[in-house]
Order: sequence, then structure tokens, then C-alpha cells
Amino acid sequence: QEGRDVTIVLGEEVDLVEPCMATRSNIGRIVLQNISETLTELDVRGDGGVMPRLAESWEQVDDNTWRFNLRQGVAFSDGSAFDAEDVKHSFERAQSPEITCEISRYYEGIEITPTVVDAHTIDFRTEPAQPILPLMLSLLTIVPSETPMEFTREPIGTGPYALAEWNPGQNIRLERRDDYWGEQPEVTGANYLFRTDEAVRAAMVQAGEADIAPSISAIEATDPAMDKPYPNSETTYLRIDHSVAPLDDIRVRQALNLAVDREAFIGTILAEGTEIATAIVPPTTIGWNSEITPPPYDLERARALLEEAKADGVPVDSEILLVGRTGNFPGATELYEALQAMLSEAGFNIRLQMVEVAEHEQYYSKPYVDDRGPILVGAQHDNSRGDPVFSMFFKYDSEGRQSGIADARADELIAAATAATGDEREQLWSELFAYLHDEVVADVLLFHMVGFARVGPEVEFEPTIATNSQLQLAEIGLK
Amino acid sequence: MAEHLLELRDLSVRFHTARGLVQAVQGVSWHLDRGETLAILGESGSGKSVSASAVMNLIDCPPGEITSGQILFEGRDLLTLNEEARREINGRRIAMIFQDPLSHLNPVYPVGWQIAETATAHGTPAQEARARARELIARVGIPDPDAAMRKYPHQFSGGQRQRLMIAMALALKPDILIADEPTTALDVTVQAEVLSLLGELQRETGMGLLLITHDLGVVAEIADRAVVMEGGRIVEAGTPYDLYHNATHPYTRKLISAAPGRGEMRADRAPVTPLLSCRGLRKEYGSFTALKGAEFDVMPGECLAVVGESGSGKSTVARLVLRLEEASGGQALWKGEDLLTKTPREMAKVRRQLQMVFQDPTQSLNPRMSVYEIISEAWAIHRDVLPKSRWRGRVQELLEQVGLKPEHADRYPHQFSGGQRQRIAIARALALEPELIICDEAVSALDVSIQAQVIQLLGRLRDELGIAFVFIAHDLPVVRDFADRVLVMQKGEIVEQGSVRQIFDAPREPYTQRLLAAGLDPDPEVQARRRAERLALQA
Amino acid sequence: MQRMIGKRAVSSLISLVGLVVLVFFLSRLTGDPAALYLPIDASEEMRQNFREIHGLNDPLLVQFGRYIGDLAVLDFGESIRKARPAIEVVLEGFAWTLQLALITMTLVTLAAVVLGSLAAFRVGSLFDRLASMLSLIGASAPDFWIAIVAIVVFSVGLGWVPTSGTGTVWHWILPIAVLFIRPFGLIVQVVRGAMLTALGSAYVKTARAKGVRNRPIIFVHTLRNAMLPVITVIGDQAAALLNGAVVVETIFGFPGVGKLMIDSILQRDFNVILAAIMVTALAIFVMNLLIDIAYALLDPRIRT
Amino acid sequence: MSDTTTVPVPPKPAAMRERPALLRLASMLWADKFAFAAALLLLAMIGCALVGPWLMGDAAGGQNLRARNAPPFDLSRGWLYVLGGDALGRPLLARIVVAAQNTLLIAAGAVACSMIIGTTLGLVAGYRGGWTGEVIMRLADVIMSFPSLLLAVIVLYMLAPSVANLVLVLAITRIPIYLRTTRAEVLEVRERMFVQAAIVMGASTPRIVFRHILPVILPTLLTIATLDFAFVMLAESALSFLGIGIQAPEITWGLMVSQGRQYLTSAWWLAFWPGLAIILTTMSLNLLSGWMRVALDPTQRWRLEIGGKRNG
Ligand SMILES: Nc1ncnc2c1ncn2[C@@H]1O[C@H](COP(=O)(O)OP(=O)(O)OP(=O)(O)O)[C@@H](O)[C@H]1O
Ligand SMILES: Nc1ncnc2c1ncn2[C@@H]1O[C@H](COP(=O)(O)OP(=O)(O)OP(=O)(O)O)[C@@H](O)[C@H]1O
Ligand SMILES: [Mg+2]
Ligand SMILES: [Mg+2]
Ligand code: NI
Repeated sequence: QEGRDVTIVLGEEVDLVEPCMATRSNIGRIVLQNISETLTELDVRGDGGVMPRLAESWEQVDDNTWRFNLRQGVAFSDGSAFDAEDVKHSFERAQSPEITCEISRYYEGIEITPTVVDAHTIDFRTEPAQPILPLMLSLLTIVPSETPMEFTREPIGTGPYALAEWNPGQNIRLERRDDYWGEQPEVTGANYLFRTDEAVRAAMVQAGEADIAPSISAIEATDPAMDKPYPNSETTYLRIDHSVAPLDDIRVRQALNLAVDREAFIGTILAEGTEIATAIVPPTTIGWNSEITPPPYDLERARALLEEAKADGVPVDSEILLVGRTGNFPGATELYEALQAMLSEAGFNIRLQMVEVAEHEQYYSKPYVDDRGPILVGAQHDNSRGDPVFSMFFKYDSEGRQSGIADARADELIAAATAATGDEREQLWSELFAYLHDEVVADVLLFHMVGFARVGPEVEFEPTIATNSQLQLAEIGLK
Repeated sequence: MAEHLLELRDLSVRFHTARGLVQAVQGVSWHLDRGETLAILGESGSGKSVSASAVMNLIDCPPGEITSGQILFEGRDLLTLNEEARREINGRRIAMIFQDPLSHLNPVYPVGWQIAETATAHGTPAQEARARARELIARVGIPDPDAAMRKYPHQFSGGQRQRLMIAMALALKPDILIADEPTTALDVTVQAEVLSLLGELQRETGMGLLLITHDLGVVAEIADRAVVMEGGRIVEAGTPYDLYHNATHPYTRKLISAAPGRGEMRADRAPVTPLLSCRGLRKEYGSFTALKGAEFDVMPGECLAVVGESGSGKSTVARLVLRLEEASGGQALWKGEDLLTKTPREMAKVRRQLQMVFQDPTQSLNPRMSVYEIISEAWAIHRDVLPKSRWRGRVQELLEQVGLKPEHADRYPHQFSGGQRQRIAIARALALEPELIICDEAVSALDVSIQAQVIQLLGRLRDELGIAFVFIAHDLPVVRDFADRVLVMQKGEIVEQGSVRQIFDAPREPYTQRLLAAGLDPDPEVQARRRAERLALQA
Repeated sequence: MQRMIGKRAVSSLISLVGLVVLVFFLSRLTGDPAALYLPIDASEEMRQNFREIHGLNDPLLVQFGRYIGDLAVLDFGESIRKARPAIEVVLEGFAWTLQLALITMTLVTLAAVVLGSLAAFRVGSLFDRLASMLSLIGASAPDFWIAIVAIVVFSVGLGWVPTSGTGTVWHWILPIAVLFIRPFGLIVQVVRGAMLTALGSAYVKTARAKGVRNRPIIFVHTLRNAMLPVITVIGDQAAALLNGAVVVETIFGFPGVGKLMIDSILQRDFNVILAAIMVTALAIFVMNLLIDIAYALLDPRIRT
Repeated sequence: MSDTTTVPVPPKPAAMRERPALLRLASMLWADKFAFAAALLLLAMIGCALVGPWLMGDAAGGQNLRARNAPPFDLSRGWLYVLGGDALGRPLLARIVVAAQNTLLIAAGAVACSMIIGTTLGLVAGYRGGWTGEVIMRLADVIMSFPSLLLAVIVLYMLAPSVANLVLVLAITRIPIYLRTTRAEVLEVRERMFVQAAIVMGASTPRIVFRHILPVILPTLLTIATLDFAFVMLAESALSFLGIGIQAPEITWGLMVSQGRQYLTSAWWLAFWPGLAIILTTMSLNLLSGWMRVALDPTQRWRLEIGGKRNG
């Protein structure tokens, strides 16, 4: 089979190529399903839902136990065979307090005990019941049971590729394995380069130095033949801190929502194809509620609501701090400047402060500072996992780290949806979305963002919503 | 008219300044033949250096401007030659000794290299050039030539630098040597050596020597012809004999009559408590001891002249006393208090009473300050001396006293001639009316008439205000006229000291005797006689 | 000379220690790495665990004591982000930076000194005006402009050189060219100014009287006298490069220490910050020492 | 007694003598046409800085997404848009005019502070030497090796973000260049004879240092300062990125340049005009400092004094 290498230029250098950190988008793009595989995989190209990968099948033994039947005849790139012990070790390693694996956060608050049944069968007992455990395990990268409890620099996996070369700061090379269990991909190897500057990434594909730049900014995406838009699963919103006046008044929050002319951004500061958000998760997530309509741009009503609130003694004139993160996404500064102008137009007293990550984090996450003024935090949230459970607790539960609200009904709904399965689960999520959007007016939801991948003329690649977090070399075709 | 080696015809040079044009040289003509020595005498600031610079193509145009004239070298007009051709002539055919050696030596290169460069610039191999440089350094009487080759200009004494300058000019045995005051910083014995060196070269190569000097003795000794300049013009020309005896122009007559060394010597003074007394003053530079324990006193209101060999440590004494350099040992008691151990703060208090005129006037004047600023700075520092409203008047008064014009106050140092700068430095030292002024070769660049005027001024200040002087000089006639006591130095030691009468009439030390014997007389006749005697002695 | 170097080594060591103490404590006042390193939705437990692993829970003084103790055996700690020894990470980047700085500054120095001197020699001429203008534009233009325009023109448009990255000599051309411009402009100006003053000196007349050609007058006689401020500024610019040429590193994907430093600061990767500062500081201290020695070599009057 | 004669220039004899210093300066400025143009330009910029926000503040803030990235030299949207519009459709011309105030304030503040502090310390280190000098020089070493970004972050966390702190950070990081340059020059200049002459006169150390040594060094420092102006204007935007100092809707040229960065390949004018403003300012300052070098140096001043009538 004829094949060749591809060059992929990423926006951020990887510090680690550690499988248990694959939920970081820059690591995931290299590692996920290329070097390390997972038991299950979410189908982002079709409607298949959770698909088998290293697990051939699974079933729910009882409410609290899931059984996974593992694929046989799979070998790690170091030659050792893949079995249930590896899965158990991978899981335990991810959970270990000795290293800070990021994927462990998805299993937070749930007690999960893996039990090896036989070499190719493993049980997961969960407390409480985990209806979406197979989905959650689509994040667990499998490493051999010999992998030590520290970050490795030589990741071993079962994937179709293996790490061949890593020159920190310069490049990473993957090479195709001959003994891969599945179908041999076309691409024989991949060379990953790192360039922070969007324009340079675009230029590299244009100059033929790279085949794929998975994310370039909309501004650079000027060539329709090469530049492919995809929903990048990021949702932009302004988090409202409900605990401080005047933002504790629903009329004020409504006014905020009405004062933003969302349409005006699309095709101007933000790329064509950007969607107006009505929930914090993208439309491909289960429970998506299409009934919710975004608030219209209505300055009159916004002003009227403010007047009304003012009449009731709400201090609507107090200065509201709008915090944005510099360089969060292309056009961030412009977006916030425009928002500031729009809100001011409606009669708000907005002070814009653009800050860097570390400071942004101080505003964004709990514990919030005491005696703070009213604050709006502009942020982006990313959920391409298909289920709102990965978002809703953090963002909306009274206990959630980035929650601006403390609402008993919302808490209830979140708990119920998390425990539910099937249609009921979808139903509950839908209800929660509507409740938050229409009744609580939890925040100023803005946009589901669009990303662009520039794909060179010699390869074939269609980006998906998952392109933000992974980039399977096997999905790349050669021309 | 035969073709001369070098001929100046009707040369005029002027300078643009903020205050209008300064006509530095006006219609000057002279000529120089092979093997001949032409002396240019004249008033300080009369355009001698400028006309010499014109020959070397060294006038900056603008601000300078050559308005008329020709400079014919072997029949070719130098003013019309291109740069390349001029470069070929400069250094190889025509060389120049500058008036102000310190600023004309490159501070960051060893002198050996600088001297050798004259030769290497014209294609001599480096090795040969270095050998020649070493030989020349030895010839001009610098001790330890090998070490001297590697030293930098600031490590030499004023006179030594002047001799290095001479060596540099002689490196390629030029056809014409323009020597601008080549011996002002040299004691008479060294001066005699240098002059004989020049004479030798002249005999050997037929070099034409253009000698700019104010020293009538030097003129009498070696000049074949002389011209006298005043105010940018040549006022008189002739043989030294003619000029000395039959001068017609009033300025020439004034000049001749102003020749020093013929007045009354000052009477001995009764001993009083000394103003300054140095005890065991020592200075070492590395392994070289420049000053080996000098002991002397300066009385209030007296003039102590310091004469001696070039490089014998005269300036070093001055620098040590003024704490411009730290002494290696000894004491300098100022009214009983040791200056050498004073803190900078204490020292600042004494400074007002203790002033100095530096040996290198150009370098000692801040090029960014106008003359007015330079002189009045003294009062700006010591606020109680003079109210500000009177500064300008006093500056003009001082300038006039040293023979400059009041309007010179607004010019900058670089716009003056060597002698004029020296006078500015003197005026500055006088501004504070201190108790002691150390004059390091303070009148060496002045023509005799101005010199006489300045000496007279200093004498008046001594008598009227009781200012004491330490008068470092090599010009024995001046010393004879002005000093109360004399200190003779050689090789870092004081070899003899005594009253002026005692030293001049009855020198004890052989060195002192040699020094006195080497003095030149302004009268060409006398000088010719002495020369003959000398030759007879050598034969 | 040796005594001077010895004295200098001691005082530099003291300042290095001061620098380390300063950076150690001040940087720890600027926020919690756990908040930055861990994903935004990480739990408090995870954060606690993270701090435990990296010893960030101990009192500052204890942390400092441990750091100094490790330092004594040349252990600079681990990079939090990279899970590698900090010094290794830093040295890797520094090797690149050092090369880049050396090459660039050599070229800059040569070019700027020649151009600046000639401009001063022909002050007021068309050449002078042109050289001044162009170097000034270069020196005050935003560097990313030049970088990106250069990529668009020379790499994408003309295809002469690769856009970015490392590997061949060709990869070095654009980064060096971009880095060249600002120091070049500055140094041309400084050289021109210093030469202008020096060319008015009397010793230049002496040289002309000796018949020395223009070129040695400029480059031998005068230049050395004008060099003091010039090498100082060269040193300053070199230090800036040693601290990392951030724009060039980010745009051209050059694996130097500058971007590493910035990332480490923004991510509060303290051990890397400290190691990077120590390494660059050492380089800068040595460079400044060399410059001070150069002063003495250039000007004998300073030698005392 | 006589001297060479001073021949007054015929047309304006006594007038020259009595001309006040200011007029003389002006005529020297006129003599250097480039410097004159530079001075005019700078005056215009200062004018913008003084009245700009008052004059065009509204226009500069008014968003108009329809004029987003409007190309330059298109007068159909009104003259304010001659230089084009920015990403939010605000007229670039108005924004540049308005930004002049903050830009010049910050740049001048930072450059002046670093220059004054650096020069003073350099003078002390060079003239005093010894222990004090050593401490100062090592301090300079430390500042030189302290990453400015870290300094900024520290200031940001310890003090509140404000323009003053922005100036502080920028000033501190630029101190070493002035300090080291000054010291190097002092080492040489203090050996000159006229300094010794001043010492002999009893001049106080400040007088020697400021009256005699500083003027020699000043031209070099000014040359560096003018180029630092450009540097500071650009660096300031990098710190704004951290949230220190200038925040929208306030604006500086540096910020405009860095915001225009992402449009460099699609709408060059966003970054170009403010960049040009920075270049022109720097160039003007440099031309003026070049002129000053000549005007302040008596041995060079003739270049300006004889002005056009150069006939040598
Ligand atoms: N750059 C200048 N600008 C203005 N005037 C100048 C300049 N250079 C020299 N002069 C003037 O030209 C005249 C001649 O100077 P020159 O140096 O030739 O005098 P000199 O005869 O050598 O005197 P001295 O014996 O004192 O050295 C002086 O009056 C001086 O003031
Ligand atoms: N910085 C220095 N380093 C080394 N040697 C020096 C230094 N300064 C002066 N000397 C030497 O010290 C000796 C005395 O110098 P000084 O300047 O006192 O001589 P002087 O008596 O004034 O001579 P002159 O009449 O030539 O000016 C000279 O031999 C000189 O070479
Ligand atoms: Mg003269
Ligand atoms: Mg002397
Ligand atoms: Ni004749």
C-alpha cells in the first residue's frame, strides 16, 4: 500500500505526550486514538453514539456494574499484549494521587472500582450508578500495566501509530505500526510542528510545508478551497454573578441579554457559520433543546427593564466589571469592546478589563473574592463529549466551581439528569436548559464558535466537532 | 623668480562664527627652500598655526574658508590637488608637529604604534616602521624607548609628548617639516638636543624647516630667515640678525624689546611661615618612581619657580598637591594641615585658595563652555566671591588683563589659538584670587610681548594681593625675571634649590650649570658666538 | 585583571543569589500554579493533591529552604508543565538562544559599525540621510510586521526560504534577519553619534597630517575612541536577545528560551522560571564582565 | 596690541549679537530642514495629544460594524475614514489622533523616568566608583536579567493595574541601558583634563557631574532614548495584554498595532497606520536629537549657524 507522511502544524507546543493527559486538546490531537486508544469512542462523524474500540462490547450487569469485553489479539507498541490488567492499571493510574492526570476529573465524585474478570473481561462497579459510563470511558486512554506512576515521556499504546521522535520545541514524529490490530491507515507517519502564530500556520499549509493546520483563525481563512469550517465545540458566554446587586435582579439580567445584538457579530468579528447559543453546550450534545429561542436584540425593552428595576431601588447605575481574557480566541478583544459598547448603549455602566489566563481564572473560578462588585466574566466553554454532564455541574450547580447561580431547582435537575439514562436523561437536560435560559436567565449566552482547519491540497481531511480535541491520522486520506 | 620648495602666495583664511566672520590669515606670503629654516614669529593668535594647517590641508572647511591664495609645493598648488594626492604628500613629503601634543595624540593607541604609523601609512613594512619608531623615540631623548613604545600618551609628561610628536613627524624624513612651537614644553638641555637633531636632519636630507615659535633664542639659534606676523598679516621679514637689530615695524620692535631675562633679579626675602610645605612627596607609577621624595616650601606671596628636565616630575608635584592623583607617600602641608589626607569635602574647602594653570590648556578647557562660562564658573562655584551682576564685567576685565578682547568672552575654546587658550586658563585661575597658583608652563605658548604682559600682571598680583606662585617653567629668562626662589629638578628629585640670585649667579649642581649654559640668547650675534664656541668644544 | 575578575565573580554571585531570592518569593506571590495547570473544572481535591505533589502546600520559607538545598547539589527542580528537570528544559532552549544571539549580534555589530561610521564620516550626505532613515524605520517598526511580511513575501510568495521552524541553515535566515533589524538601527545611530564627536578630535588631524587614508582614519583611529557607548549598547541588545527573542520565537517556531520563559511565567512554572533566570543571568553577568574588560582594553585611560 | 579682526557679516550686523537665545535656537532649527519638519510633526502630535480626545473622542469610540475593516483612501464614508476603519468599524484616523495622548504620555513618562534614574545612577557609579558603584552595577545586572514580563506580572499582582504602574514597569526595565552607557562614558570623560580643572576650581561633585560630564554623554543618551520611545510604545501593548495599564476603550498606538496584528494579511491598514505614527514619532525625535547634538556642541554648531549660505 502506497502511503506517505503528513505534516500537521499545531498552535501550541506540547509539554507532555502523556496518555492520561489526552483531554488537553494539544496532547489529545497527537495522542488520542493515534498512539493511545480508549475502550469506547464517540462517533462524531455519524450518529452512532458510543462505538467500540478496544472494548468489543459492553453491558450493564446491574445498576451499578458495567462489564466490558475486550478485543483480543491487540498488542501495545512495545510488543506486550493488551488485556484487562492493562485497563485496570490505566484506570488506577489515572486516578492515582501520585500524578495529576487530567482525565480523572471526569470520574470525580463517583466511586469506580474496576475488577478483572478474566484476561479479556473487566467489570466496573460504580457508586452511585453511572448510566453513561461507556461514554465516560471514551476518555480513558489505555496504557500497559507496567507504566509507572509518573508522567511518561515515551507513551506506549495500542494505537495505529507509535512515537518515533520527539525534539522538544521542534517537532514530534509518529510512525505507523505494522502490527496494529485494526485496518492499516493510509498515512505512514505524522510530523507535528508547533507555531503559535495563526498567520504562520496558515502560511505553512499554503507554502506546502504542512498538510493540515487544524485550527487557524477565521481571519486567516480566506481560501475556501483549503479552509474548512467546523463547529469547534466552544461556547462563548458572559457568566453573571447572581449574588451581587444589581445582577441579582432578573430584569437586569434580561436587559443584559436584550442589549446584545448577537447577529451583528456573525460574519463580521466572528466567522460566518457561528451560531447563537441558547445553552452552554453545543447543539450536538444530547438533550439539546431546540425550542429555546435566543433573546432578541431589543434596546427599548432593555432600557425599559432597567428603568423598572431602577424604580424598585435596584442600583442599576453601579459600575459592572466585564472581564475578558486576552487572546482567548481570535477577535476576543474586539468582541468584548463591542459588547461593552452595546451594553453601555442600553444604559449599563460597564468597565472592561482584559486580563491574562491566571488573572482571568481568579475571576472565573471559586472561591470568588469577597466584597467584589458586580462582575460579568467573559469565557469560553468546551464540550465535545456529547453529554452535558461534563458541563452542567461545574457551571450551574450551587457547588459548581464556575457557577454564578445558586438555584435549588437547577441543582435538583442536574442531579436527576446525571443519574438518569436514555430518554429520561435527554428530557431532564432539555428541561434544565430551558429553565436556565428562560427562567433563571443564568447568563448571557453568546455563540457556538466556529473553527477553521486549513487542509493542504495533497490530503483529504474533514474536520469535525472533535477536531478541537483529537485528530485521528487514520481519518486522513491522501490524494 | 626661482621655484621654491614651498611657497605661500597671498593666503587668506577666515572662519565663520556665530558672531560673524573671523579673518584669521590675510594675504600671507612666504617661501621656504630646501635645507632652509624659516621662522615664523608673531603675536599669539596672529594666524601662524592656521596658515601652517592650511599647508597640511587641515582646516575644516566649513567653518573655515580659504578665501584667496595659493600654496605651491614644488610648483604644484596644493589647494587644487585631490585628496589622494594630498595624502601622498602629507606625512611623507610634508610633516607637521602640532602645537598641542596631548590632544593631537590618539589617547587609545600606544605611542610606538602611532609613530610607526606615519611610515606604514606610506607603505613601509610594519617591522621596519617599528624599528624606525623605536630609534626616533630614543633620538628625542625618551628614556627606556622599548617600554615607551608600548605606553599610551597619558603616561608621558608634557615635554615627552611633545618629543613623541616630533618623532612622529620625522618618521619618514620629510622634505618639509612644519614645526608649530615644537619646543615650548622642553627644558633647555632637551631643547638643544632636539634642535640639533633637526639641524642634523636638515643637513642630511635637505629638509626645509618651517619653525613657528615665539622663542627668540630658538630663532637666533637655527633660523635662516624669519617673518613676523601680527593680526593675520606678515608685518616684517628678514634674517634673524636684521630683525633683531634693525626691526622697522613697531610690533617687531616691541617683540624684541620684550624679550625676557634682562630685568633685575628679585631680592631674597626674609623667611616666614610657609604656606605650603611638602615633605617626602613620592609618586610611583607601577615600578617607575616619578617623584622620589620632594621636599620644599612655598612662602606666602612668593614665586617659587620649578625648573628642570622634561619628565622629571614637575607636573607630578602639582598634581599630587592638588590631589588630582593620589600620592604614594609624603605630606603636603597647607598652612600646617596635610592636604593628602583630607577628605574630598575638606579638600573642597581649601580648593578656593589653591588654583592651577594646566600644562595642556586645550584639554583643560571644557569644549562645550564659552569663555565666559569657563571663567565665571569659579564664581558660580564660590558664590561669595562676586555677585552675579558683576560677572560679565569682571570676565571682560580679566580677558583684557591677559591680552584678549572682551568680545572673546562668547567664543568657545576651539575657536582660539594655542596661546589664547593658555591665557584663558590663566584668567580662570586668577578669577578666584587664590592664595597660591600653580602655573604649569603657563606662559610657554605666549609670544614674548604678551608673555611680558602676563608676567607683569602676575607680578602685580603677587605684590598687591600677596598671591604666591609655584611657577613650573623651562624658560629660564622668564624665571629669572619673575621668580623669588628656584627649585631645580632632575629624574624625580630636587637637585638644588635656592634664591633666584643664587641659582642664576652661582649654581652649585652640575645639572643646574648645564641648564643655564644651554640657555639661548635672543640676540643672533650672541647665539652665533655661543654656537661657534660649542662646536669648537666638541671638536 | 585577575583580581578584578575575582572580585567581580564574588559580587556577581551575591547578586545572583539576590536575584534568585527575589524571583523565588515575588513569583510565588503571583498566583497558584494549581489554578493554571489543572483544567478549570478540576476539583478542590485534585488541586490539593497537585499542590501536595509539587510541595506547594508548605510554608514559603520551607519551600525556599528545600529549593536552596536542592540547588546546592545542582538540582534545579522539576518543571511542573513538562515533568522534566527544569534545568534540562532551560539548557535545551538556551543553546538555541545563545546561537541565535551570537550570530545575530555579530552580524549586527559588523554591519552597524561600518554603516554608522561611514554615515558619520559623510555627515549630511545623501548616504548619511538614507542610512539613518532606513535604520530608524527598521528600529521603530513593530517586529512582527517585519516577520510576517517577510514570511508572506519570501516564503509563501517567492518560496526562497522556509516559513519557520528549524533544521537547515535556510531556517535561520528569516529569524536572524528579523532580529537583526532593531539592534542594527539602534547601534547604527549610536555609532554615528559617537563617531561624529570623535571625528572632530585633534588626533584625527594628526592622522590626516600623517597621510593616513580615510578608511584607517575611520575604522582605526576614530572608531576605537567611539566604541565605549557602542559596546555598551551592543551588550544591552545582546542581553535582550539572551533573555529571549519572544516575537521571533513565537512566529518562527524557534525553540529558544524566550517563549519558554513567557510560558513559564504565565503558567507559574516556578522552577523553570528560576532556572531560566539563573542561566540567562549568568550569561548576562559574564557578558557584562567581558564588556567591562573590553572598556579597559579599548581605552587605556580606564585601566587603572 | 591687536588681534585678528572680526568682520561683521554685512546684512545683519548688530542684530545677530542681540538676538535672544530662543530666536537663535529657532534659526538654528530652521537651518536644518529635516529637524524643522520633525519639530513641526512633533508639535502636531503634541497638539493631538492635548486636544485629540476632546476633538475626536466620540468618533473614535463610535462602532459601526458596517464600516468594519473599511479600506483606506475611500472617502465615501466621510473624511474620518481616509485611513480606513478598524475591526469594529471605528475610523482609524480618529483613533490615532485620540490615542496620541495615552501613547505619548506613557512613552514619555517611561523613557524620561528610565533615562533620569538610569543616568543618575550611572553617573554615580561611574564617578564615585568603589563600593557604591559596584552595588549599582550589580543592580543593573540584576534588572537586565530580570524578565520584564515577570516584573509586570509581579507588579500586577502586588499593585493594582494602572497607567502609573505600566510606566513603572517599562521604566524599570529600560534603566540598565542608560545606566551602563552613562557609566562607561563617565569612566572615560572623568579622566579628561577639563574635569580635573573643575575639581581644582573646587567644583562640587554634582556640578562636575552635571555641568561637565553629563553634557558630553547626553547626546548618546538622547539617541538611545529616541529609539527607546519606539520600543516602549510597542512594549506597552504587550503589557496591556496582561491587563496592566491601558484598557479599552482607552487606546494607544501600540495597542492598535498589536490588535491589528491578526489582520496583517487581510487588512494591513489596521496595524500599519498606528505603526507609521510610531515610526514617524521616533524618526522625528531622532532627527531632533541629532539636531540637538549639533546645536549643543560648539565645535559642530557652525553647521547650523552658517545655515544655507555655505560657500566653503
Ligand atoms: N575655528 C575657529 N573659529 C574661529 N576663529 C578661529 C578658529 N580657529 C582659529 N581662530 C582664530 O584665528 C586666529 C589665528 O589662530 P592661530 O591658531 O593661527 O594663532 P597662532 O598664531 O598660532 O597663535 P598662538 O601663538 O597663540 O598659537 C586666532 O585669533 C583665533 O582666534
Ligand atoms: N600616568 C602615568 N603613568 C606612568 N608614568 C607616568 C604617568 N604620568 C607621568 N608619568 C611619568 O612620570 C614622569 C614625570 O612626569 P611629569 O609630568 O611630572 O613630568 P614634568 O616634569 O612635568 O615634565 P615636562 O616638563 O615634560 O612636563 C615622566 O617620566 C612620565 O613619563
Ligand atoms: Mg598656534
Ligand atoms: Mg609637565
Ligand atoms: Ni622668492
